[in-house]
Amino acid sequence: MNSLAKLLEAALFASPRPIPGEELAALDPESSPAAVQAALEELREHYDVDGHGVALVAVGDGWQILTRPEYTEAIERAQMAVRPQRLSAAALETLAIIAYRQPIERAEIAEIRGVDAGAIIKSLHERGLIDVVGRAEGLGRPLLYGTTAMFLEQFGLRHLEELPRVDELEIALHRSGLPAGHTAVEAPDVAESAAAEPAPTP
Amino acid sequence: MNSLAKLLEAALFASPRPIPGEELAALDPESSPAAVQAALEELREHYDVDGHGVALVAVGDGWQILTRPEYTEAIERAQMAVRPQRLSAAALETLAIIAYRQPIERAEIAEIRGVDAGAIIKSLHERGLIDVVGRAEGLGRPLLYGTTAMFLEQFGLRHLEELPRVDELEIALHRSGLPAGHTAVEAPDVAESAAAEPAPTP
Amino acid sequence: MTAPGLSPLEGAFVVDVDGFNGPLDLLLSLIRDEQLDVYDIPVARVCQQFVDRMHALKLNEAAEYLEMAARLIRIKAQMLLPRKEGDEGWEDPRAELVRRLLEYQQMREVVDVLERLGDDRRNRFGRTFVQQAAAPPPAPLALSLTDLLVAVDRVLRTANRPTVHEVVPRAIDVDGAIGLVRAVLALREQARWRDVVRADAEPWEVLSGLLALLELAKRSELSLTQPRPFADVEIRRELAGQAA
Repeated sequence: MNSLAKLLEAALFASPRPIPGEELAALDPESSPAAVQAALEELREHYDVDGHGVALVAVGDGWQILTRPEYTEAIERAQMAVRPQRLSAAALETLAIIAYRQPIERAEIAEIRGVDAGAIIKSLHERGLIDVVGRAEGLGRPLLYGTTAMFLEQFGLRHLEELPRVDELEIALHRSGLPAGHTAVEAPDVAESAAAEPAPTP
Repeated sequence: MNSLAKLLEAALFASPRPIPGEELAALDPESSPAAVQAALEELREHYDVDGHGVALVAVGDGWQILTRPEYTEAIERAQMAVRPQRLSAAALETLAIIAYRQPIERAEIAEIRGVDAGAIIKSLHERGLIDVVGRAEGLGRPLLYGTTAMFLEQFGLRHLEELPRVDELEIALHRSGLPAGHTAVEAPDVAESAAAEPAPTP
Repeated sequence: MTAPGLSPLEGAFVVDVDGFNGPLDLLLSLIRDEQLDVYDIPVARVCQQFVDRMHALKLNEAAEYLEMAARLIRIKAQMLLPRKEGDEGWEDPRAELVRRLLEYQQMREVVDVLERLGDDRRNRFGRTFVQQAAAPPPAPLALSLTDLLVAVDRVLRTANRPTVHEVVPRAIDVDGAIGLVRAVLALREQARWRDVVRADAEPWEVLSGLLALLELAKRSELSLTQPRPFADVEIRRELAGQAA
């Protein structure tokens, strides 16, 4: 491929949207529109003739590199088959705050955590765990977030009420055999019942 | 290109993040790991030899297609994509300490840096470059931090071992490491203070 | 110094005048500027220059810098103490400072490496376009309630304000107690009275717990057994009831 075609390929790959013809021409001020057109043709033909998994496609008045449809299914299947992803500690914290304080606005979350959670909120939203549930009164009418049905499903809950209340957390955490790290005070009755605890049924 | 290489290309083109080797292998359950490896090599070579604006790069435990650096400036000038922000020197310093000393607690980082890094740790955590990897023994059971897969991704590393080993780092401050023309011994006030001060123990 | 200013992301107050990342950084640049041997620092002179630079950079208030200045003065004083010729037990008072400087200098070199690697990576664009039709669904999530509860616990411990504590007194809270019993049984197959009602529970809590157990037993979510009179009641999760 000539160097203009390579430049176009790199730009089309990196751009989040289709690029209009005249913007592509602006990439290299030295090149004539005809040269750009020829380079686009070369790139398209290269993908088609040489046998590639992607194709150069005209969309509206612009151009875009897209994967060929015959591979879509295999890509989706592979994605489903892989090891499930875990949420980061920061994401879990944000999710926990939203679950317990909903409806809640972004500024309140930031206040509790001490850092802004904009990116995390966006990613939790994309994953369908939270959604916008309304707008707060007051200046700017900020968005209010809450958890979704998907959230309940993911954590195996039937209602939000099944989440332990905050004052019950200690017990729930203790009972789940939580590790190290958890600094629950060893209340005498807890220790006692733990000692008396029957072996789990097999 | 063979059909497996085309499938891999389509999947890699569709993904904004590196795809783990495991997931690439799951794309075609009929293909052996060796075949997948061979197809990846074919794809990489195709991009390199055939002359493309993009390249296939190994990152972390996966693979990613990235544009070649020579086109970055033109693409950025045309506002088709924006390079991510650089980390500040203080953030890089904290990240370097965590990368080399992990798992490490906040107090140790502060000791090495000579200043506290609480705010920086939080921001690195938000960016997903570090995560809590456990708790230390001892008073207060402080959190222990380590680097993430995102860290490898953002610095284009396959493993942490690709960072220089500590004994490979040159200590520029050592007398022998000082640039030629170093005249410390001859400097009058040094000679003077050297007389007033005992020589260091060998 | 390669240090650019603070990015707004760091937010908090960090002294970063003229790109200095702290007292060690300032001390190192001093040693480098004066072309001194780190293994044989003329403490008296370095101490004076350190303090001068602190004043010049208006760092007088920064605790870390003051602490370093104090440390230098202490080392200077120790160096002046007379010692016997060939004293085996003598340890150079500068040793600890030298160790820290070298350690810090190594990290600065790693910073250079990271900076270069980061720039190389920043000079390559990844795919930013996400194909809507062909976009694969996100990978399934692995979430557990325990993870979430641990996160709540963490938030409560680190929250800026303990705003999450809202204890509302209620006459009798059967629903709340049902939630608690379910939460306990979600984590364990078997439980005891003490697991669902605290030893120091208020009367209304005891009543709530009792009613919750009876209600859930009625709904076949659990079974209650008492091996002998006055023994602890055993609460057992009923799988059949849950599936129903």
